[in-house]
Amino acid sequence: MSPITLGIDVGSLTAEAVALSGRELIASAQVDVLHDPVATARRVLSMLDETLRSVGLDRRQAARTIATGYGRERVCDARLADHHVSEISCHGAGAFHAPSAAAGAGVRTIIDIGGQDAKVIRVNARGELSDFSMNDKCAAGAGHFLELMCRTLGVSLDELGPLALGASHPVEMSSRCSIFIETEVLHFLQRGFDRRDIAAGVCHAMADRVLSLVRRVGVAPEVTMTGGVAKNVAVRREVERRLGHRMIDLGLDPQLVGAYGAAVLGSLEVARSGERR
Amino acid sequence: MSESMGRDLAGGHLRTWRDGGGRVVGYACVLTPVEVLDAAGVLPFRVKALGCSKTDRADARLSRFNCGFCRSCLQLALEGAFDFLDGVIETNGCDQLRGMFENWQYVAPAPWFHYLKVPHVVTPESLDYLEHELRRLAAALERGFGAAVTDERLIEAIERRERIRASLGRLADLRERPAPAVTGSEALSEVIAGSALPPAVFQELLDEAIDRFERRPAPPAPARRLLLGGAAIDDVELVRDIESLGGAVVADTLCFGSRGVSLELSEGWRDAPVRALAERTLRGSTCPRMYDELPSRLELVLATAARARVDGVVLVHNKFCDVHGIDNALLRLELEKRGVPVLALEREYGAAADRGRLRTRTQAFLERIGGGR
Amino acid sequence: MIALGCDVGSLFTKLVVIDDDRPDDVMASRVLRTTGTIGTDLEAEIDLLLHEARVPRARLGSIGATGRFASLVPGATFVEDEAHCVAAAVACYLPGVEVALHLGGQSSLAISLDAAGEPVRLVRNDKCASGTGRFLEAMGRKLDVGLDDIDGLVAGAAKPTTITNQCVVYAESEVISYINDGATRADVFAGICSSLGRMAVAQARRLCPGAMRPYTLTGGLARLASVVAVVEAGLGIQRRPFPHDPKLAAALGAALLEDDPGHP
Amino acid sequence: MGTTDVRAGLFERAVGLFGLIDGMRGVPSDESIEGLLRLLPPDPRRNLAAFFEPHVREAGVSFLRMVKDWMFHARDARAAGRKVILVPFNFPPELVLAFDNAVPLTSEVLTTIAAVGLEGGGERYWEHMMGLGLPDHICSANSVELGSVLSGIDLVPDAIISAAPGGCDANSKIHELVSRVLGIPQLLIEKPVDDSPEGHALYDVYFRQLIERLEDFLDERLDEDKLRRLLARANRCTELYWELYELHKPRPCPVPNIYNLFLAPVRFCLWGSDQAIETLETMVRTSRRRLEERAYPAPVERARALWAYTSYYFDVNELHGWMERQGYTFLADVLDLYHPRPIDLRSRDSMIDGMIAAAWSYPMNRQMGASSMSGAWVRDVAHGVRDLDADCVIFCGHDACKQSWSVVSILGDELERMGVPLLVLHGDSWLKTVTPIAVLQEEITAFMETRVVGRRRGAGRRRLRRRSTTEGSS
Repeated sequence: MSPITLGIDVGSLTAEAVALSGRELIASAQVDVLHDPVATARRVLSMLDETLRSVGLDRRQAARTIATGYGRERVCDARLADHHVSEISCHGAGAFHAPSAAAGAGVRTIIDIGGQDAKVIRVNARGELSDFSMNDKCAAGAGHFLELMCRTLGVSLDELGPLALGASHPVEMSSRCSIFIETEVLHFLQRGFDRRDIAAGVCHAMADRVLSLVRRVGVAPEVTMTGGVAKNVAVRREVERRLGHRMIDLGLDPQLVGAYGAAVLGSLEVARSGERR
Repeated sequence: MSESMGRDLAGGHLRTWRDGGGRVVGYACVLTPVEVLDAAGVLPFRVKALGCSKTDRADARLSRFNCGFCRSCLQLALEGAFDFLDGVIETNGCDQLRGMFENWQYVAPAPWFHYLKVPHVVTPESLDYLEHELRRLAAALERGFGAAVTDERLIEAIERRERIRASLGRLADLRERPAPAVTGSEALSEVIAGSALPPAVFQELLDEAIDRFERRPAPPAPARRLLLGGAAIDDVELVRDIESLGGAVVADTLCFGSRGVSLELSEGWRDAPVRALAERTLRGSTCPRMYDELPSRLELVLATAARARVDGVVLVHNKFCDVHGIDNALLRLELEKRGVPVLALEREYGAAADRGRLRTRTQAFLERIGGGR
Repeated sequence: MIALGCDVGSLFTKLVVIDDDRPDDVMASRVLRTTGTIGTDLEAEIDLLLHEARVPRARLGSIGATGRFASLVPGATFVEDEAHCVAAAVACYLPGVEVALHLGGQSSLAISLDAAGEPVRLVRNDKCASGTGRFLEAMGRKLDVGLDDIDGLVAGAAKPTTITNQCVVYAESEVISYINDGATRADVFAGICSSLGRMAVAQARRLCPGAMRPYTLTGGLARLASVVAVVEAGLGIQRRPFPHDPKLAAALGAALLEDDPGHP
Repeated sequence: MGTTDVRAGLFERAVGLFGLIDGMRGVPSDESIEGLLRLLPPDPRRNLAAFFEPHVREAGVSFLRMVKDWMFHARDARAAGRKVILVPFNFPPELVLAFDNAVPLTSEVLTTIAAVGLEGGGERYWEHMMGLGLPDHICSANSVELGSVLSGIDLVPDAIISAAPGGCDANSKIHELVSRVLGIPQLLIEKPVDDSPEGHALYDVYFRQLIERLEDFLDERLDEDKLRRLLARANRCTELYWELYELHKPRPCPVPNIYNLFLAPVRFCLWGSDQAIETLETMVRTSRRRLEERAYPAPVERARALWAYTSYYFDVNELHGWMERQGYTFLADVLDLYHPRPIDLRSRDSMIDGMIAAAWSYPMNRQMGASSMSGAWVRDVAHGVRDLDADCVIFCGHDACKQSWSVVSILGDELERMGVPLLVLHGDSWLKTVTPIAVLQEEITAFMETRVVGRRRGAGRRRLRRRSTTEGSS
């Protein structure tokens, strides 16, 4: 069995941990972020350990553990990982080496919309980072914006996408700023607009923000979406329509791509250094 | 009331200068030729706002759409941190700086004030105009502080600054070595300190520092070599942060860093010192406020990058700064076209502002150019 | 006469019932979240409130409506803007106070008022600094800190962080990175309260460029001692505390006002 | 380069829009206006309806035909072997109009046409600029039109006259970037921030050098007779400008709010043309008739507002039209108070001196290009308030306009001393996605009812039923 490598991604809303044997995903775990990244990391790693033990393996067997995400440096300081890599490189590597993606022509553009920030990543033919853009503008472009709108609409994050797909006349949000969009959503609700049309308006506003990021680095096929917002079918479809590219499926939960990429980079490092554990 | 960091950096030297009856005049933009102030026997002090973390007084005058550098300087001014200045020189470095000075003078006028107007284009007529402006500045200093700015005193002042420039050249060489003997943050700290010190004192401290850097064992070669460009940045913390991620800042074109002090005088400048200063300010200045001089700016970055053998260029601008914000975007297009990887960073001016966001971007950039830890 | 004041803001809807012969005695009050169905909910909420105040519907002399969605208040006698209502409440309860700093959920207002309780000058918050109340609430949810225990937490802050982002929604990512740099929740909330307080100070200074006039603080944020302390330190003089829950100030004003017979 | 959503260029779509009104003359009937509006998508239909309101229709049609001619000249320039010169809104177009081989285009006017007349406004072109990596705090006035130019599928000018240096850093840098990326010449003329004789002398040299560079670029000498004929008509425009200016003074103001929106492009596009004269004459004639009839679009003129800088252009119906319906008069925005003076036509030099004086006191150059930004701006606003009997001043707070933002607090303090209330709004004058019009209406209403109308005429007041118990009934 090829060496085991771990990847741990402590983000702003959720934290994920993944164990790979070569490219094969053998275990994964996900928790909501507590207010301290190290505590969060310990919790998600122990959950991963339970799964590993159920298949007769053990976290300590890992040849390399790489941390990424907001809390990556604190996780390394607490010696829960060997070293850390930015979530941008990890999402790039994770998507490029993902099970179904690797088989096809290969991913070149990754649109990652997380809870607190959004990024678009371009990788070269070897899956290495070639360019990236992050939302320096106001936060209307991050997953947090959808979370805010769901509270106002009174729906859960998972219901927002399907609700929006049922829209017949999507409303057009007149503002880019999430403060005003929220007020507008309340206005539309008061005036009895169909909730599906409002939900679609929210998802299109989100797609607008994503596309302005994509324009900064340009798009080259194959394109994929990762991060929590990728699960919103309405946002994904609108971005696909506007870009003229279908999002390829990675054969991997979009939220795990960061941790998966970290583990892949770990295995590449192990392979390069010829280590055998 | 927060002590002006610049004054603290100068520490006791500024106090001894003032205790000895010395006068201090504040300026903000490096277009201001400090030699004219030296020649008038006045200590030039670059107004800065290092470590200013709150801007509530300034936000009542300027708006949140004005850059953090201007708001932080006005905050310290309104808090009285610059009351020790005997006079202030406004330069039309940029629109927002003009607004900052106009508010400063409107609310708390300095005892002596002069407005140095620098053209945005390089033509024979704008050169004549700037020479005339420098003579008006000299006359105003004379009226305000009594010492006549003769050619002899100006030549002497320029020669003293040229010696400092030579030392700064040695410092730059140390920084550009394959295994740099001095870090980017150390080099920037020297230049920043110099902007608040009497020239003779700065020369002495600088040469001592250079000897110290040369004597100490050279650290291992850095993972990646970077050039730091853009401007209105005198935040050593930012450079320290970048370098802690494995990207050594071996060269810079910051206006508060090397660019401001590396401008050369033309041959035979002693024959017409005022004219030479005017020419250096206009033709020599590779500041993005010179709206027809992109070729010379691009050349400076490319030449510096080649000489310092950098792997990538980081261009920084303070949020809301159009002059550098747009220029960085243009330089990025030009450099990336020539295969030079560029990271454009936008940040709020101020202590440890946006630290988390910038570390992620810098680490990703270092990973992109094959570096990082 | 018994009057009801109803302030329908973007975040919360505030209702009060008072008898204006004894305005110091708030007979009943409620605060509820403004949702998409607030228009229909208010019908029942008003009945509930009157029941709590033991006032039959017939004896209710006036319903004053204010706030972003005032038009939705069923059976409103009149609609008046927020500045007028806050000024009226402050003039009634705090004679001699000349400035009201109203720090609401969505926006904040610096209001100067004359002796008759009429607003004279208004300074609204910077657009990007709006949503202060929601920012606090969102941070509370993320770091699981209830709004009521912020003050206790902040008291123990060792090294308050500095929030520099002007877009309040965007400042959340700045807070996350502080947490990930090891800042404690106390430090983070101390930083948030001081940045919100300083925004209010800058707004007050715009209203009174010279010396600060006697002032009070109203709106939801005025409940937080940590924010109040920053404002008082920034302005250099103590505030005159609003005698009731500062979050109800606009609703109280709406209950105290009536149509001026002289002007249709 | 980033991918682009730009499928059709701004200029090209605008030409299509104006094609619809090509045949329109005089005062069209309600039916024909209805027919035209039905052809338009929602955004332009809502906005252009404000141009055809009965009390402004005649001037509206004349104005739209003037802009149409201005655009069609540029459209046909290449075919006619003439060069298209991009001229910023703070530089007089007469200099370009005086050449046979050149046609002027003003990017800010095209951006305004996109905001008013194109579906979705100018946002997609702005997004293209962002795609190139430009920071989001730059000014949309130029960036929308130039975003379309840089998208590669729209009319590209042959050269840019960059006259923003000295008055505006943001636009100076955008012109530099566009001329570099497109590889077209930038004819730069700086406004010295120096009101002294030395400043004027330097500007005089710059202007004359610019004429020589234009002559070289166009391979055509500035013809004195053609210039004299043009500036004679420009002097006629100046006369009409002052007649319209005076007509703003009576209470209630007979000049409809939207005429202020027409006045700006009359100056920036075809000043000194027959079309500009016809539009000005129509505005003066109709305003004079309204003065005699004491016509005012609302029951009472409740407040007269002077806008301190730009205003908002993405919803003309809901700003200029809405203000009129509330009884709020839009007297002028300070960029239209440029105090034109007749030009001495005796010689080539006297005419050039006249154009130099016009450029020196041109919008934005007068205020932000002066030695003291706050000093000059306060002078112009205070004069406008007194001369046009304004009740209040509104600063639109265009978020990218950092020089005006940096000194608006000084303007506020000085106006407060004059007892004139100042409203400071926040938004983007050309992009509706920064602050929606509904929020702006709400803030203007709160300001007017609190500080302007409330103080004087007490309409619809509410009063405190009872002071606190200690002071007895009020």
